[in-house]
Amino acid sequence: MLFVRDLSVEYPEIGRTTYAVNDVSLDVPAGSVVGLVGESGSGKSTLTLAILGLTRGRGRIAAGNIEFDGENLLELSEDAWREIRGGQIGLVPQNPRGALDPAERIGMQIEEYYLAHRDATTAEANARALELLTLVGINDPERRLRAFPHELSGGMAQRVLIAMALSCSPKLLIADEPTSGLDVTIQAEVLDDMRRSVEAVGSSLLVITQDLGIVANYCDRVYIMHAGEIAEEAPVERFFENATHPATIALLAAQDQHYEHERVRLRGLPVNTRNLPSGCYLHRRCQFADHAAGCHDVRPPLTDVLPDHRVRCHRFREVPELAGRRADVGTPAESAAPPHARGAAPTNGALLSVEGLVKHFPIPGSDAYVQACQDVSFDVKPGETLGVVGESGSGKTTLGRCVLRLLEPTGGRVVFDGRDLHELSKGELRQLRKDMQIVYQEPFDSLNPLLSVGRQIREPLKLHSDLSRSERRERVHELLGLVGLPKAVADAVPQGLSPGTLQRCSIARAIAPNPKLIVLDEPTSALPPEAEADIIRLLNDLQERLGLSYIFISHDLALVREFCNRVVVMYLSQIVEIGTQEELFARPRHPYSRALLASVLEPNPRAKRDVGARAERLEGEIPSPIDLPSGCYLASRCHFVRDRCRSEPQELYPLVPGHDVRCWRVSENDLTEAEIEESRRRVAASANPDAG
Amino acid sequence: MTDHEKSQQIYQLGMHAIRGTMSRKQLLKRAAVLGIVPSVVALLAACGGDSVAPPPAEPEAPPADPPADAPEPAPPAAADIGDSLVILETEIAPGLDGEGTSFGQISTQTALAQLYEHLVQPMRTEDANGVLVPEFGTYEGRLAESWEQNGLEWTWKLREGVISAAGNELTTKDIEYSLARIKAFSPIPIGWFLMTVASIMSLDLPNTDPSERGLADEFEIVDDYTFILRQMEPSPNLLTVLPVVSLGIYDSAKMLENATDEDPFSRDFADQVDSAGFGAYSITNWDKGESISMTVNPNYFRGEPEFKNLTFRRVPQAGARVTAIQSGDANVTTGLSPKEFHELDQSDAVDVLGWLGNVFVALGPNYKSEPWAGGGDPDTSRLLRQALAYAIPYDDIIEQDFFGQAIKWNGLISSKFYGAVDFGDRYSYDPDRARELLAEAGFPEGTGLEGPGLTLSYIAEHASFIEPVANRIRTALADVGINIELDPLPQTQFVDRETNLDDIPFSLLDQQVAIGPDAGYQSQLNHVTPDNGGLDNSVNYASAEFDAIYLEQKVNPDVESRLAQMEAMQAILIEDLPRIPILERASQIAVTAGIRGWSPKPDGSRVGEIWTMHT
Amino acid sequence: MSATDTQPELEFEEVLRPAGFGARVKELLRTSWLFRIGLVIVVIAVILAIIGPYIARFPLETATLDTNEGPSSKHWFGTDSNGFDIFSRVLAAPRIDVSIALAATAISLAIGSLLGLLTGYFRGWAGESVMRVVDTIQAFPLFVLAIIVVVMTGRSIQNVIIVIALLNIPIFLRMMRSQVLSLRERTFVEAARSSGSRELNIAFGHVLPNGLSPGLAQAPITMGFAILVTAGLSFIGAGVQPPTPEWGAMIASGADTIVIGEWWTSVFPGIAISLTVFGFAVVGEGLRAMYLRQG
Amino acid sequence: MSGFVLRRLLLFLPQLLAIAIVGFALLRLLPVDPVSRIVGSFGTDEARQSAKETIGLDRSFGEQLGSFLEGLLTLDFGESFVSGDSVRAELGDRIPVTLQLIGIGFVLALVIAIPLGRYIASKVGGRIEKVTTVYALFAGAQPDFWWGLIFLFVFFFKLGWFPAPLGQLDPTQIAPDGPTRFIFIDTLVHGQFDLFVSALKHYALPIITLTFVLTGPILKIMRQSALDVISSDYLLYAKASGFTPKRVRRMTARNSFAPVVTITGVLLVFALGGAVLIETVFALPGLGRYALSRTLDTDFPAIQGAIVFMAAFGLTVYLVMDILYALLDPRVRHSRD
Repeated sequence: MLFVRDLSVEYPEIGRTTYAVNDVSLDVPAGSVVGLVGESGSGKSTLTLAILGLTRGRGRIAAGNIEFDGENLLELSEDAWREIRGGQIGLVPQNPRGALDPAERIGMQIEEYYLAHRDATTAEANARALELLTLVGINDPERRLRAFPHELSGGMAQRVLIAMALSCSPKLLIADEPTSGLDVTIQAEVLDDMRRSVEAVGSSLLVITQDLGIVANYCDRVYIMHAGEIAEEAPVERFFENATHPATIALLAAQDQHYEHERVRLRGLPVNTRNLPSGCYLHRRCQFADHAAGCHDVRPPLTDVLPDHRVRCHRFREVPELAGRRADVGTPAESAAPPHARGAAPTNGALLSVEGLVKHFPIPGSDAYVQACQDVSFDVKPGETLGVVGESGSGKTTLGRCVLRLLEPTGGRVVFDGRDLHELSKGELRQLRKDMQIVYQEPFDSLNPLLSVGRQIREPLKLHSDLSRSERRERVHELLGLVGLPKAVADAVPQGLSPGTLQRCSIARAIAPNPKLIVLDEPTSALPPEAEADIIRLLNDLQERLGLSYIFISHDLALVREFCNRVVVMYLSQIVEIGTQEELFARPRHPYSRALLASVLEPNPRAKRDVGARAERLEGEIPSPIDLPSGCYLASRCHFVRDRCRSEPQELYPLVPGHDVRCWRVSENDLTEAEIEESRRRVAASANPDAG
Repeated sequence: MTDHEKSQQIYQLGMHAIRGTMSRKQLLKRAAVLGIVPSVVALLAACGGDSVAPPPAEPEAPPADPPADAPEPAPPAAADIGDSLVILETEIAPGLDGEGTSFGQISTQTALAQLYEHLVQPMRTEDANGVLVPEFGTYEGRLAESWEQNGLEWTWKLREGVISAAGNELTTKDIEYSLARIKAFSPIPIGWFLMTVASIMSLDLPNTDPSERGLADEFEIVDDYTFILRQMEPSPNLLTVLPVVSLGIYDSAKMLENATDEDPFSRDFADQVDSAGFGAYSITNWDKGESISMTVNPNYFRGEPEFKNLTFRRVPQAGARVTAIQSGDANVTTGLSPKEFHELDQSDAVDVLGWLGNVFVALGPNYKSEPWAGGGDPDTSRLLRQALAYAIPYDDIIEQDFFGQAIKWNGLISSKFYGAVDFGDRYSYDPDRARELLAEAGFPEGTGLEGPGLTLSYIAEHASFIEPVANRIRTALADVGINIELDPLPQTQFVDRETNLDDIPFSLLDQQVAIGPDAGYQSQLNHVTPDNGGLDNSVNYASAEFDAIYLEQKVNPDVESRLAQMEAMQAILIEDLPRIPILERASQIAVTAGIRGWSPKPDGSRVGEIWTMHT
Repeated sequence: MSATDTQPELEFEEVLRPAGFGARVKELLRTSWLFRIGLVIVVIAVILAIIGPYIARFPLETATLDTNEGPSSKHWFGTDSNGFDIFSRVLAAPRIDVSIALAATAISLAIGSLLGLLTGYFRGWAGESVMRVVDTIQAFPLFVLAIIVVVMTGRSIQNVIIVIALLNIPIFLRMMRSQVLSLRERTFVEAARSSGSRELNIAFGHVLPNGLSPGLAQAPITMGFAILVTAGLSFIGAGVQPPTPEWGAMIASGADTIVIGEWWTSVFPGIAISLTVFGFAVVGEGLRAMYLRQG
Repeated sequence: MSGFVLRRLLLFLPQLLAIAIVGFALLRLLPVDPVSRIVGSFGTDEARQSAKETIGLDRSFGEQLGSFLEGLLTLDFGESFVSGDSVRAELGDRIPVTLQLIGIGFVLALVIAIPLGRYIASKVGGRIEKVTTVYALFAGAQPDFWWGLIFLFVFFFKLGWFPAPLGQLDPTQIAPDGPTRFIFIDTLVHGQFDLFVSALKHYALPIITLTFVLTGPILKIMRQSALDVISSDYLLYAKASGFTPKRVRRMTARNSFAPVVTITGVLLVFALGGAVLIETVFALPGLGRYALSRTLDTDFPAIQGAIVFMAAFGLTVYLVMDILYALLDPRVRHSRD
């Protein structure tokens, strides 16, 4: 279908020319799904644009061939290109909200897209737009057609773009990180849809992603890009099992237990294509770089390892061995106890106890309010890590803030260390702050960009300790050491530091006053996969050394499983299930928890999410938190819904000690394993009639 | 009632008038407010008349008329001007009633000079440069064909067949109407002026009700063309007063057509709508504040002028006026700086006409303000003033800032006025002497001098040429140890403060013009205390000795002894120096080359009668 | 990984940027020739504001007999009708123009930023009212207001400064407020709160310095603007007192004669204004670009 | 959208009223006293009283304000202290001059700056772009009155291409009386094409001056916003979607206009006040000079009238600007701070 040969995209600059894409060849056969993987800045997006004959800024396609459907695209006239773009090759861009014209209504944009390639009347285009929005699962599509982009959430915008890309049934669909802004349950839905449409019409799909789970579950073949080049290409199974290029291995190691992370990780930031080193572009970062092999001087060619497996590395024969892949490790799904999670929770009395916490955000100018937390109760014991999982809008972040009284709860009590936070005066509360700290999601956002890192770490010391100036300075250096950073960082401003380093600084600041509890609010979700692994290790390490308690807020179930003792699952302001990590991951009971778990894409092509799991999938969209249904909040999305669900507010029922579920059917044993099985079977049958 | 008391009373009434007449139109409409406006009189166009006797100084006046000295009379450049003139002014008349709010404005007077005709005007003869030089003391009849004085009684014979712009013939009715009108609003400027200077009307019992203010004994109609005016006491100034620019005779028929019950004297009409005169021109278009256009009065008794259509345009920027006249876009302009006149004089396209009238530049240290008050000690004050007089580089100012188009002012009365004394080099530039006097006054090297008087104010709108003078004075004073600051004030503020409030601590006066060409009158205007009838004593000078002589000469019918009294008054002034005289400058006008026949007046109207202009 | 076992090291490509303004300006100087020019102009203007009156070749306010002379080897820029040496006065004028601009900008930056901080950080009806007031003020042609106030309260440097400061307060207020509105949602603000900082400390210690960047970048532009306004006020006679050397007043003094060919009186001070304001504008643009890049 | 407009409209009147009242109060707070100026220091108390009565300053502040506001309802600003004329009539003569000056100046500046800004945005790094960008920065930082003088010197004094700066027409020409007082309209209405051409010549230099200065900031903003759009993801995506060049241009235009609208509004309001400088240089009898001279004369009614008009103008500009902005950028319709 698509054959790219030796494609280069150059950016002329004064004095030199840089190549954002360098000599890339890539095939996307008809009916296949190809993955393109690489760090940010590796040239993936430039490549996808180049396939459409486009570049950003002053770039231009310098060399190469793009053959699509038998035509050489680069020889096309501008008019012919227009037919290809959108008509033959659909693009789902990254940054969905930025890709829509902010001044035009959604419906209009879809119609224009359609009319640009199909000879149709406006009415037909309108009908098509409506049909497509329905297809990608947008609620109330008529209303959305009249909406402007800024009125859509990122997820919705992404689906609009998918709808547009699909509207003209393109032969090739290029999806640039199509699910990065989506919640897991929706991500699965979207990918399933795309894959289904590829299968249905025999077109092909090129997926650009950093998520190995997506690669493993959906792709047939994988290309790894690095510094504008293809570093390795292989069929998906081979990619996961016989990765040969150090960059590939490093990528895998971050998400895969088969590798010892420290041994294979790449050092430093991605290579900047504007300033490429000699030799192998990776040699400065690569742990296996070797002068003798020519890594420092000679640019390695793309070499065949097997006929369908190519790699650009001088030492491709040695690297797999050096990297030390452990064949004996099971897939994560099978491993009962991840290495970092401690099975038994400490048993002493609670450090923190939250009782009936309620948080409403009133909407200005009306009586309505957004319900962010509803009757939330839980404990955190000293030294324990409590995970809080849920999708966006579930109230987990608000919960974290309320627990620290960074937000004033509307109701309920938070008792910390025996003291009711809400009975404290402002002064007392400020004093108590040293015992409870928080680490935020956005590393760039949570550090003051103007002040030196050291000063920011000193701030809590100044407030909560009697240390002298020089002692404080020393303590800062000590703390930086503790989080694995050199002293010099103390005098630097955040700009210029990597997200991982910044997150370490944030952690240093959090542990500076010797807190007892730290709320970790998605501390790794903004980090690249490798840095994520580092930070989790660091947090574990600190917990051991300092006896900290964590509330770990995340949407990433794999991390929660790895890191937490107990887990709280939140959905739409409520806790729907709470239990120990083992209990919850082994036997999720609430339909929402089940759906959440089922949506996890394992980075293992041999453990693809089976189609039956779709039974667990949730329909439609999350109800508005302003106008919540009277019964179970999940009723509109749940496969197991009964009439009673729609009318009866749900309570948290203790299932076994320490495991509560907010579902009357589960608690009354009404929702049986048999029924779940039956449901699975039914969905599987409907999804795959041939197999039926 | 003594004269003293009388003038005091009139003065008070005059003050009322300012409030009323200056405030706004409705007041005038109601015609209920009395007043004289001495302050504005000071600014007022001076009457064009001459003193009875020609000023003695004239023959000796060293540089006659500097601009007239221009190397050679520019050959009448072949300017094809046509029959229209464009006259550029800084302002355009806001009102046209001689008794209206704006009568004090130069622009109003300029317009009135074209629109209204007078009983008499001074005789003029055209000199080589095309200036109609007034010959003081001789008068020609205009609307009046002849007149005869018999004691206090003057019998006037009107010219017959004089037709107004509106087509009505002039009769004694018009004179009666005009005088009655003046009286109806008396004491406002003209009425007051007639009374005080020319002693025409008995206004000692002013009545606020205009209907009861008919003309009584002072005026009598004999027939359609003959009437009699009677004076209260002998005054030689009647003929001097009659040409005062706003003393034009109204066409009573036209005025009455436009009268209303509320406004029996048609003030609104005359001030804001149209003119009703026997003058050479009538209004065709009046864009308030911007332009006024006139066309010739076909009935004018002296015949058609060369220039039939006049357009007065407001161009406040001197530079723009200069360029316009150079480019031929305009034909006449005034109000330029000496420098600009100097420059224009070099141009072939433009002629600059000049006449040394009574425009002067002087410093006004206020007796109310320290240090000029001398801490209350008149001697200290006098020493300080004399020090100032010795510290001023007269020649530099005349040469650098006035391009020689001025002469040093050796006295405090305009040198061409009747009775003026030239004190020669009584004061000259002598900084050492200034320092000595300063030390003598107790301020050696200026140490100890302080007070608001060290801020010198002048009219900001005149900055382009007065500011260099101010700076030169500032520099020169600094040289002897007097450090002053400059404070340009907007014209309206300056005039108000200078003439009404008398509270400018230290002023640089420019263009101060006296209305009566008589040393006694100018003393009354500038130096007499208000209690004794002083009009515009803006520096608050008070000398009992001076005032006493003034009051004596005022009613002294004897020419010789009156001259002696006036000399004695000036001797006091030159020692006390209520103002520091600096220079007398030329009245100038720039015209398209070839235009002749400028009839200057020692007043602010500058342009004079255009009827006389010709190529 | 055990944090303390290994010698902590930084990732290669990370840059330790010192906290500070100077380093970033240096970078800007290196990359932009226009900014270099602008900065040179600004530096000269500021230096002249300090030493200008002392390096004058002729006395600044002493009237001489050399009036209205064209440029010559003695009077490089000629003289005006007072016999003042224009070159000396052009050099000395920044003492007034730049100082007024500096003072007015500093005042408006301080007050505007403070109000912006308070109304943005502590939102409420009071803040809203302030904004409506600012809206209203900004809808009025302020140059006219400046004229009215200066004319009626008297020409003086203080009055000019106050009026220009008033003109610019809304600009800085808006800038700061919009910054604060977004900054207060940034997590580092909450981080400071969770460290136990007081609200006022957060507002002034964290939000203010960050919110100040656009205002500081705007400041040179505002200074240039202030120079224009000062000169404009002087031009129509509502500025500083003569004979203080001031560019606008100098232009005004030559305005009448430029159209008859005496160009030097107005032209040289005009060039000085033109270049100075341009220099300030360039520096402001440069700083703004720098701020945007880092933001 | 309609709600947005309504909200803005509801703000309009209170804002206008507020400025009018503040202006009114300011005049009475400043250390000027029209009465003293009229009466003089020797004035008796009765004299002061009578003058006060005449100009209405004897009444309490509230009463004065009341009648001022009452007059406002009928756009009656009273009669000038100085000329005794109706201030409304005087304004009616002056306002058209200023509006023509800045109106034409702005139209020209926009017509030049928008396409040019759009063009150079697509040529970033090129020579034309560099020169134009420097020009934009330069022109935005210039004293317009000085350039007016320079233009006069060059084009009038040296070259003689334009007439002397003597107002709207040659001194001999008389502007038609009405109906609009806009000379460009009135001359055409009356078929006086020679006057129209003359007015054009007289307005040319002031308008060129204004346009020269205004083009700078507009160009700068247009370049930046066009650049933002050109480098935006949505434009790239529009191309990647195979949209026609026409559609892409429309998208560029629409999205890059909003900031231009804002800057134009701000500049327009400033230009109204700043017009006094150009009016002074070119002797145009406009509103700015009126306000200035009446300020020098302490003419309260005239100043108040000028303030109210200017405020109404400014508020209207801001209102139109907000509505246009909202039309161009749907984001502000919902929330605008």
